[in-house]
Amino acid sequence: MAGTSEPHPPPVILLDNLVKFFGRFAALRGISASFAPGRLYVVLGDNGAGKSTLLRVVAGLMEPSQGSISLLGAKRIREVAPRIGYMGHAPLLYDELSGMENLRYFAGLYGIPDDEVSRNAMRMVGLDPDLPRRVGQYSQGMRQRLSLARAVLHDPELILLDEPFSNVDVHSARDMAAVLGRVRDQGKTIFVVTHQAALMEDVADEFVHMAAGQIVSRDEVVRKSVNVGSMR
Amino acid sequence: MSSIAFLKAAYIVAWAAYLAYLMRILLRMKKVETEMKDLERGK
Amino acid sequence: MTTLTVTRTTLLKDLRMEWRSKDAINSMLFFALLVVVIFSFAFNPTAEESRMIAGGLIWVAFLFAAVVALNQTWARELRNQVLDAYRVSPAPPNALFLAKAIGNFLFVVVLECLMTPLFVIFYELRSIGPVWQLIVVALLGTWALVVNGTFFAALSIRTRSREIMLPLILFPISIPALLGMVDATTSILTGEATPDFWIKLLAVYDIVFTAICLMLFETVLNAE
Amino acid sequence: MKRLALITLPLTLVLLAVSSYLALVVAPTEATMGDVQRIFYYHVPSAWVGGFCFFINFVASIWYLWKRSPRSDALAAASAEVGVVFCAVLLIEGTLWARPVWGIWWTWDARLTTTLVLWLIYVSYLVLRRFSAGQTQVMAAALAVFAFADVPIVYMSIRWFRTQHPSPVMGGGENSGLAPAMLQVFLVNLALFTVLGILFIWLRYKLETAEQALESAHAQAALKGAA
Repeated sequence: MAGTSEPHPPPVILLDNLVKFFGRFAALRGISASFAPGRLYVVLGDNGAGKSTLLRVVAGLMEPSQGSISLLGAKRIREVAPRIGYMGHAPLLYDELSGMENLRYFAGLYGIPDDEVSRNAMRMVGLDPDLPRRVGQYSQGMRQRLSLARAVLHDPELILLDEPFSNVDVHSARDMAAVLGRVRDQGKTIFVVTHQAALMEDVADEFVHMAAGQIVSRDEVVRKSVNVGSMR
Repeated sequence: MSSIAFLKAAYIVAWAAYLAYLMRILLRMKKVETEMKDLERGK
Repeated sequence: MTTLTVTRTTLLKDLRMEWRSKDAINSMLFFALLVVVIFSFAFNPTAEESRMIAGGLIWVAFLFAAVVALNQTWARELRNQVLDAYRVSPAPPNALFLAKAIGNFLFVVVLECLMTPLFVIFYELRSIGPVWQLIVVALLGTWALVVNGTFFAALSIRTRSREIMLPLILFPISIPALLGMVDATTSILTGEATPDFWIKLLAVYDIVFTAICLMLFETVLNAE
Repeated sequence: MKRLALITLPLTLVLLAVSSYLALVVAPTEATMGDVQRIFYYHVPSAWVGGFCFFINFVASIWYLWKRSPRSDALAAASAEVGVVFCAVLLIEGTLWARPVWGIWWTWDARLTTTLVLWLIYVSYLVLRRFSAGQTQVMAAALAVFAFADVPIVYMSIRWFRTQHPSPVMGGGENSGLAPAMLQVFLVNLALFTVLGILFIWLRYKLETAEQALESAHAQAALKGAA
């Protein structure tokens, strides 16, 4: 791993008693936690455990009802928005546009005028930048790959992924997991919410278990050696 | 029709509307208070 | 990355998507056509009478048609939840609002250009006052409807039965603008009065409400 | 609730009774319009209270957008609803006055029309509050700003609208040459109605905060339970 000589690098995410209500329902029930940089966290839990809500709050899409959050050293998430990548449960892509048209538009939102950035992002997830097909005609696996490309397009330090492998065939999912591992190795912090823990076993640094709106346990993965075997 | 009828109607409308509105608020208040008590007792 | 650049790219993206699907413009056009036809059944005026009522008919028809387009404003952003991708980006929220408002403005102006000849034919309309004034009124009035409509469509995203919510909150607030458009149009068509007051009123309305929309849009967009 | 009813119910009855007595018995009969003119003592104070409510709604909404305090949202909700009630009574009284004096139920007169439009706007505000799914307070506060900004524009446009199309009959202006005895009754009634309006807003505000407290009690219960 990259040389983090000091024992406790400042946390990327610091959550203090985070609570989120939807009407009378408490989706997050007092989460306090801190997460170190350069690691790949896999968030597990049943439906309704609050995984997606947590991700949305961290991404700045939702205001927490109580508690505070500090992201990359900032209190206001908008200030650090360019350094965060978010991939939602839905694809977050326009069906009527082609893959490159989508990426080009989103790159524009981050002030990236260079087409090559978008092309590289597509290649990284194993898609052909010159594919003229519109996203509406993509297969589910291709959509998820493109969605991942959109999330990491602007080279964010913190990447939040909500169910990136849903409806994706095993082969594609393994590819995507490997991509995530490589991105982590570049020193990025990654959160993956998923049901398919097995897919992430080779690359995860820590499993975070959630239940009923709280973090119930965190299991660090002891890496036997540098993960040579998992990279085909 | 005599104009007095209109005068009466106007005053009746005003009284009825204000009192009905008052009663509505009070009844809703009662409902909220009962529900609050139920909630506290349930704990 | 300025507001204007993002506004431009977002607007171009919307126009390209609209060009490919033609959802909004087609439904809006057909709807307006229906309204014109039904109105001309319901009222069968002489050329003289039609000058008196045309202002009202035209603008009510355009208002209803505009609501059809406005309701679709955010539909595309909600499908696949693409709006979230905009919201997590550092792009200014007002750029999104301006792009949507300008897009709707263009749609409704196109609709007006296509529909006005029909009104002229069905109602034997001929303006006695200067036609350029009609164009000024149309542009100011359309922006008045569209700027608030775009904002209220965004408000309606977070309501139940959102399609019906939009006209319910848009129409009452738009009454002075509608009154201005109708009266100005009638006074120009009949040539009996000057529309100056109404043009000024529409201009004030546009400025006031554009300012309020830009002040409040970020709050509304990020409320979740 | 019992305590509130014991305060508000008698107070409301007294306010209504005193103002009615003053208007119907104490005030002298007006020469041209006769007894029907007595609607005026209820009508104009209702209008004043309605306007006052909408102003409170605006201030509370701005305050909410700035500070995000749930109390100011409660005040905004309360004042809008009370304003709509007073406005509704105002409109009905207006038609009941117009029929004998002007010979018609309704005319697109500047004041009537402005009131009607105002009423429509704030009804739509209440509809938005009822139908919104989450984030009601922000949405409502935003709409309140639009509503209040619309008021002067509505007033200007309708005044112009009316002068261009003169309404069929106009009774001599309501305020023209009010006798001192009438003026006294009018001013006292204005004060009484203001108290009534504030009482209603206060009570409705109490209800809104009680409902907020209930919601948050439910939420806190959900937070603690089932762990």
